[in-house]
Parts: sequence; structure tokens; C-alpha cells
Amino acid sequence: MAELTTLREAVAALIKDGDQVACEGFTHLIPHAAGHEIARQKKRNLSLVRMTPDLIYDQLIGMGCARELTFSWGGNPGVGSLHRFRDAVENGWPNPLVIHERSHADLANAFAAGAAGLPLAIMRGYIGSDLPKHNPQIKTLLCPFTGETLAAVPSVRPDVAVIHAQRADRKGNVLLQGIVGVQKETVLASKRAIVTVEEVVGSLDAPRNAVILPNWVVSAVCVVPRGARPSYTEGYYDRDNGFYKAWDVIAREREVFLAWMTKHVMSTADFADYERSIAAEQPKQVSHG
Amino acid sequence: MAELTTLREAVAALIKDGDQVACEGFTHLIPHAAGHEIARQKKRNLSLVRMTPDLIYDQLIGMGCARELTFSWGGNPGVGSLHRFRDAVENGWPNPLVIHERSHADLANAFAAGAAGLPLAIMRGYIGSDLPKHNPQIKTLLCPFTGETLAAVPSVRPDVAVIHAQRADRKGNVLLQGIVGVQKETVLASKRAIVTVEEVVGSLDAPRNAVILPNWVVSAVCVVPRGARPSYTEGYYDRDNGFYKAWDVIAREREVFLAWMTKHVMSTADFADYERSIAAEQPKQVSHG
Amino acid sequence: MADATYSADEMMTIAAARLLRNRMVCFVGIGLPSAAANLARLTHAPDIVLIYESGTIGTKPSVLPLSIGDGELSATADTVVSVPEMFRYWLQGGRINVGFLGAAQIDRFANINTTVIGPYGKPKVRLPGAGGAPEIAASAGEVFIVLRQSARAFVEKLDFITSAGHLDGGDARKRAGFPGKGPTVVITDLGVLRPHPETKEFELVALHQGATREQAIAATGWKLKVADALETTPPPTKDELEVLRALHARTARAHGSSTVAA
Amino acid sequence: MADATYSADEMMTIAAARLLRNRMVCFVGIGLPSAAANLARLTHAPDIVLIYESGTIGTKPSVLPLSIGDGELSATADTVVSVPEMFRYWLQGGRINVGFLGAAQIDRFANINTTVIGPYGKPKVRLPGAGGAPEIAASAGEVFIVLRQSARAFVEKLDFITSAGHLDGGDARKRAGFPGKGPTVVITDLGVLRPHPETKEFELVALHQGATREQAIAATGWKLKVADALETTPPPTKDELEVLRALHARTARAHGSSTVAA
Repeated sequence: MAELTTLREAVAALIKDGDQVACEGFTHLIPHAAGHEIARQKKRNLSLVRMTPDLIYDQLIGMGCARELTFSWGGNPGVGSLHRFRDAVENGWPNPLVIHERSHADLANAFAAGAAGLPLAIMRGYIGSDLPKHNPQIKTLLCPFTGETLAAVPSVRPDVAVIHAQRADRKGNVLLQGIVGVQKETVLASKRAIVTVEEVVGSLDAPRNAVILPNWVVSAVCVVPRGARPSYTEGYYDRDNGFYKAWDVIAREREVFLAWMTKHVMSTADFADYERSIAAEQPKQVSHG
Repeated sequence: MAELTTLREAVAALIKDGDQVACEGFTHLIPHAAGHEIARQKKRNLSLVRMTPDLIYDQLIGMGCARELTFSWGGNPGVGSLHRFRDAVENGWPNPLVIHERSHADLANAFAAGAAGLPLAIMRGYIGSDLPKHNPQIKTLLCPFTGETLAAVPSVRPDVAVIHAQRADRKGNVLLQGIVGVQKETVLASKRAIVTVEEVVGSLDAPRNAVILPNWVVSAVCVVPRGARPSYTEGYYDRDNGFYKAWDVIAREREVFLAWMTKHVMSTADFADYERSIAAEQPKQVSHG
Repeated sequence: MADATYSADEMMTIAAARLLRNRMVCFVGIGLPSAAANLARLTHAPDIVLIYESGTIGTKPSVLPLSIGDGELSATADTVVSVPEMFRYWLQGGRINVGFLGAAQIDRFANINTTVIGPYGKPKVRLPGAGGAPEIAASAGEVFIVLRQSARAFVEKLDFITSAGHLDGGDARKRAGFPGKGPTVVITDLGVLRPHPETKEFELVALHQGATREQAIAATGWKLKVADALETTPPPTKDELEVLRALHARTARAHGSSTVAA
Repeated sequence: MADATYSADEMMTIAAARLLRNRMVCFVGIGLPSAAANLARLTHAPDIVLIYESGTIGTKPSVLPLSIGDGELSATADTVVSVPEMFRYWLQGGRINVGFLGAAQIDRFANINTTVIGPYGKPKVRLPGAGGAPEIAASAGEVFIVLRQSARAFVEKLDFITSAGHLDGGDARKRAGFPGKGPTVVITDLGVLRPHPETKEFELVALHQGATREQAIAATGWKLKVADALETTPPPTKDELEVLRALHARTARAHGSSTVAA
């Protein structure tokens, strides 16, 4: 049953060192504030899962929170590379990172299978691709009806799901709208779930068939306005494309990255404090307003 | 690409004798008008698929349209038996009916697998049940990751899907709201799709993430007001529970059934004509107004 | 305290409702289970989460649905999902605490038949079939079954196992790999049956006030075992009866007649 | 008729756009494919159905998205579905006519590498990885590929096949059981390549005006075959250029700078 709590309390109580954690959000609704809090609390040895590691995992990987990463596309969307991700894979900095690489279709199916309580998903996938040669978890099955060879992949069933959503009601029921990605599946596939929201309202007033997570599948709801920034929340604020570009510069060198994270994330109390910090520092370059 | 056409033209053009046809709608939005038209055009040798045969298939089975039936629950909801279905299974009247019996979870998965272009679905199902002994299509698979034995069932990929929906726009895009059952899956699993709607509007004005079928996955859109009756269409009219009870009397005896179908369905031109016919006949008993 | 004039059906529904606890997530079958589950919601379990296989989650109907997909279920739900999602994410996904089922026939291990009387290929009576029950019986945390007790319904041997209870008893269910515990209670118009901890054979553990051990034995097609410490179900309270009768009265007004049709 | 002053990138985008037909259902990759697909929609193919893997179906963005899930895609879509549904029902379900992809590297059979340069376990360059491409390449009716031509991108041998084209050529694709036809065209800043009907090796079949056969050969890491009847791409029309430039200008204003980042 969802508890309304602070993000600091939720991360402290629900994420343990060594957990498998899936912070999801497909371009839209990426839970950046929660990512910061995981870094701030120096969680270690995490097994991170996410279709698109994006800036949120570039930060966690660079801060040494992760021992392994399951992913399907590791770039800075529309900009280029994720430098911290690359540095970990290419040079093992700050620590070696075991990668489990899959495709979007695979991971989307794997989250759905996890939500469905199944140990595997089947799909028509990876035909002719080299990925199965390097990921022994990608197997095949013969269809007993047609004889077709299909890919069989393990479902994903994280310890903790972390997502951001538009809003919750006072009982902790959560509404997601717009590009909803695999977040519902991620929450339902996971043992525990942290949801940050823009606001808590008296009634969701959701249209019929909207994407809703009832409070009894959510562990904690935390109000964090703008908590998806630099990603966006439909109906609240736009994607901060400038920040994605600026990140390319920040993350390129280890020292610059560490200094930036130390100053703006590790030394701030929470996301509001972080926002003040970067607003004061780089009023032009990082248009985070 | 959806054509706006009459139901008579759509059924004539898109359903052939011998086709596998799935008229779907889970209690809500059952396409009764389309069912009538299939009977009226004396389609024969159909392989019918539907989770809950309900009155719509009781009528088609009793009129001799079906050679086989795939289903998972064959009763008159809240009332009792489907007498025409039982007569066909127990006595082979009006013709023998081959049944392929499955569970709800199986057929729901099978439609979803069909929509996903897969030959099979896997599920945790039928454990300890006698159904697999009588349906050789229900097989098992070993999970290559956990060794768990799971049920493997063939996907359903009908020739024709038939559904009813609230409305379409002028381009033929279709909106469904409320209890949406397996209709989206049925349409996407099928080669062709007929959709009857309450009305055509200038714009769907659908909320984000509503259940929408784009016009390019629909073959024909036909305006048939009240076309789900005695089922219901959320936002338009309620379920005619009285008719479901009256059907128990109408369908119990072959002669009564045939006389009723002949008078009200086979001898009427379309659904509006049918409505006039039963309104004139039984203003009290069948409260179809 | 207790109302002296109530029917055996009312007692059965009330006894079943009492077993549901607040905040439970309950996958509800139509008919008797639905009446009991909504009675629980309207009395001691206001935050119980009721789910119907039509995709309606957290529904709070003011009248009992005649079908599993009445508009009332959709209109009062927290969310409405597709039927594939319902069976995949919510039931098979392990989110259900209690599957609440009715049955046409059960045996001593609470296996359920809703398919055929007589041989499958040439049935004497063709029943509706499985619906959602086989997978509810497998995947729900536990299963409650409610049905009227009679020798025709409580049989020595089922012609067909549609939905598995404890199969042939003992640890058969565990060996078969079920995720859920299976049937933990059967509530009838005469009393309450629970499985023996070892054999899993269902035994009479409580009688409703007024019902007798002999009645229960006569209404059971197998040699019914009776617990040493046979309890008596407390009779309906005034509140329970009032709420149940008001629910049925609202339902009758809404549907035009009785809603607990077979 | 034609505007004499246009860039090779503009010609590439316009040549790619021309290959899309009205009412096609096109699964669009970000970057160059997205620019070409939207140019087609804004010129000769107003009813083309554009789908992005973020779940946006029938989207009509007025500016090019920087990411695969920009708000503009959602706000202008006919419908927005979940990502699992997108890959299951729409792509694997066989509803896509054309998968429109970019690439970091391709070989002569239009196999694509977007994973690593160098050995997988110790890469020289770690690229972003697969994304949706392996299954787009498998399940779309056919695949169009657009990328700038260079010896670094058009290589003799890929270090890694992320998404299969025609594998090692001939009927390899058919034997492997792909539902879709695979890559049928590669559009570059120099010209157009199509597979030989038998060998499936991609050959130069057209040069954009101003580009030379020698340039194309030099910008290809394998021994490029050139069709006997080498065509010349008609230069951009005034309308094509105007629409494309207006699209890029709107996009730059919306995003603050260039949108076709690597």
C-alpha cells in the first residue's frame, strides 16, 4: 500500500545495496530526481536495468553505484554518446561494469513477462544478430505448433521499480499519461515500487482506460515537482534539450563530471536544492528554468 | 484502410463461408447487429471464435452457420444456459458442432499472441485441469531458464474480426471506451475487421492513451445505432437485462427459436427493422426500447 | 443482537463475506461470490479491492452486477484494463490475494467441475465451461469457494476437473507446481468446510446456526468428516442483514428482478 | 525548376523522402530517417502513417523530434500505446510496411552495426547498441537505410552485426526465416544503392547530381559495384527544399540549435 513520503525516506527504506533497480521512463517521465537521490545516498553494487540508460544511469554509473547494467540502447538521445557509460565499458572506470545487452523489443517483452509473473518471454527476435553470441541469456525455443524457432529471453523482475508520473491522489493511486513506455510493466514486475509525482490531487479525474497504478501496487509516492527534469512531464513542462547537450560537455571528462556531481548532487539536500544549485551556477548554459 | 459502408455490404464482402470469424466484446459492446447480419446472409460452415459465445453465437449456432466453435465460457450471463449451444453440443442440432474448449486466460493470451504475430502464447495455466486431455491443442513447454512447465497454446488469428465500438471519425479511426475486453487484440490478430459504431463524428476527441484502432487496421466501419443491443455501449445505453432473461424462453425450444429468428431477424432488412419488429411484437416482455 | 429471521442463503453470503478482510485484493466470480464480496466491502472491509475478470479493478458497484461486465462495474472502478492484461499482469502476475469462486460441483479436495456432467464427448449436461476459473484456482494466493450444499453438488467423483483444488490431496498441489495455496475454505448454506492440514480433504468445521451435522452429511456425496471441535457460525447481525437486503433490493430495482440466477 | 544551391545532406534527405509513398505505414528511426519521413509527409505523402518506437502512432510533428519520445510526437499522434504493445502488436504483428533506419556502419549486404568497433568484450568504441533495430530489420515489410557514405561507415567486414540485412547474401535471409524482405535500398549523400536480385550485394544504382562514381567508390570500404544503367537523382525541387528548410528552421527554433546531431 502506497505511503506518501519523502524521496529521501523512500530511497533509504526501499533500495538496498546490491538490489536490482529499474528506473524507467521512455524519454518522457524519466525519474531523474530519484536517480540523484540514489547517488546521494551512495547506493552500491546495484544491478541496473533500463532500456535506455540515458543521463540518469550515466550519472549512477559514473558515481560508482552500479556493478552491472541490463540495457538495449545506450546513447544520449539526439546528442551522441553517454561518456560515463562508455568509460565504464571501455576502461572499467570507476569500476568494471558487467553489461547484459539486449534489444528494445526484448526488454519490452521481458518487463511485460515479468509483470505477467512469467520466467520468460518469447518473441520473433535477434534473427541474424550477433547479440545472442555475447549474451548467453538469449536462447531459442521451437514452437510446438509450427516448428518456428523463436527467441526466448528471461523476464525482468527487479527488486525495485522507480518511475515518475504526473500525479497521485491522496490514497496514492497514480496516473500516467502520454508516452507511458514500460513503466506500468516495470512496476508490476518489481517487488517494490517508488513513484515520484508532480503533485498530489484530491481526485485523479482520469478518463476511462487511462494508465493507472492502484495504490496497492506502489510502495511509496513522493511529491517531487519537476522530478523528471531534464526529461519532461506531459502537461507540466517540456524536455530540457539544452541540458542534454550540456551533459555531453559535463560528462566527457571524469574530473569535470565528478566536480559537477559533487557540487550539484552530492552536496545538495534534495532535488529542489539541486535546482537552486544549477540555476545559480550556470544560468545560461544549463537552461534548467 | 477503413471504408464507411453498410453492415450488409461489409458482411457480404468480408465474410466468406468457411471463414474463421471472431465476434468479440466482453459483455460490453457485443456486436449483435453484425451477428444478425451474418445469420441473415446465411453464412455457412463458419469457424466461430469467442471467449463467451453468449446470445450472439447461440443465434448463429442455432441457425446452422457454424461448423466449429472455439470458446472458454458458454453460458447466458446471470441467467443460465445457452440452449442452442447446448443442443448443438449435446444433440448435434441443427448440425454437429466441433468444439475447441479453452479457458479465459488461454483465449485472452491467444488473441494477444495473434495480435503480436506469434504462432503461440505461453502461460501458467491448466495446472491440474482436465481440459488439456480433451483439447490436443493445449501443449506444454519447458522454460529454458527455470525448468518450469508452462502451458503453450496456439494463437488465434481469425480471418475476420467483428466488433462494436462507441464511435469513429470520418476517416474511419475507431474509439473504444470502458470494458474493452479483447477487441483490440482480436482486430489486430485478424486479416480483416468489421467495426460497427454508434455514430461517426468529426473528431474522436479521445483522451491520450485511449483505446483507438487507426483506420488502416480496419476494413469496414458501419454505423449501426444500438448495434450492441441487448448488450450495451457505455455512454449510449444500458444492458438490456430483460432480453437476456427473455432469451432463455425464446431459445429453449427449437421451434420457438426458429420462429423468433425467422420473424425478427431473417425476415427483416437490417437492425433498425429488427428493432421495429421486436418492439411491435413484445412491447412488454422484451423491453428493447 | 441477531435477527432471528433470515434465510440459509443470507447466512451463507454473510459467512462468506466475513472471511474477507479489509485491503485484501479479491478476484470475484459472478453470483454468490460477488454478493459476498460486495457485502464485505459495504460492511467491515471498506477498502477491499474487488476485481472482476472483465478488467474492472477496484470496483465499487452500488448494485450487484448481473454479468461479469456490467456497466456499473466499469463506472465505479479505479481503472479498467483489457482482458489479456487482467489475466496476464494482475492474476498470473501474482497480484491477487483471494480468488472467490462459485462452482457447479466440487469433490472432497475442492476440485471444481463447471464443464460437463457425463462424458466430455457426449455430455448428459453441458455446463458453461472454464471461464477464468482454472487460472484463478492456480494463481490466486488462496481460493474461497461458495456454493449451496447438496449431494448433487458435493460429489464423490467429478466427471471433469475444470479447475484444480488439491487434486488427489496431500501435497499433490505443491508437486504440481501451483503458485497459490488453492482452496482454503468452502462456504455453504449449511456450514463451513476447511481442508485437513495433511490430507487436504475438506471437513466440516462449522455449522450455521440451525443447521445440523446430519443435514450436512446427507447433503454431501462423499463420506463427510466432521471436525471434533465443530463451531457454530454466529448468526447474522442486524447490520449485516440490513446491508445485504438493501443491496439485493437495489439490485432487484436496477435489474428488474432477482439477480442471483443460476 | 531545381534550386542549384543545396547541400548533399539535403539531397540525401529529399531522395530518401521520395521513396516513401502515401498511406505507407512507416516505423521511423530518429535523425535522418525522421527528417526524410516527415518531409515526405509534408510534401507528397500527407497520409503516410509515421510510427516511432516510443509508442506514438500516426504522429504529425511540426518540428523534428530530438529524441524518439519528444512531447511533440505524443501531442500530434492518433494514438499513444505502451512500448511493449508497440513492439508486440504493431511491429512483430506485421503492421509495418517500411522500417526506416539509420546506421553507424553497414556492409555490402546491408547488415548494420550500431554496437561496437573492435572486439565486443574490449571495444575500441562503444556505440549505443541495438535499440529497436534488430526486430525492425526482421519484421518490417521492407527496410530503408539512410546514412552518409564513407569508407569508415561502408565497411568490408562489420565487427558486429547488430541488425541483419541480407546476412551473407543470396537467399540467406529467406533461409533464416525473416518475415520481412529486409533492406531494399540504401540512400546516401552521394547516391542510392540497391541489392542485386540474386546476390543481394548492394550496388550503386543512382548518383545524386554532382556526385561522381569515383567519389562513391572511394567512400565505400568494399569493392563497390556500379549498375550499368546508372541513374541520376533529379535534384531537389523548389518545393522540396523550401519545405525541408522550413522544417529544419522550425526545429532549430524549437530546440535551440541543430537537430540532426550524431
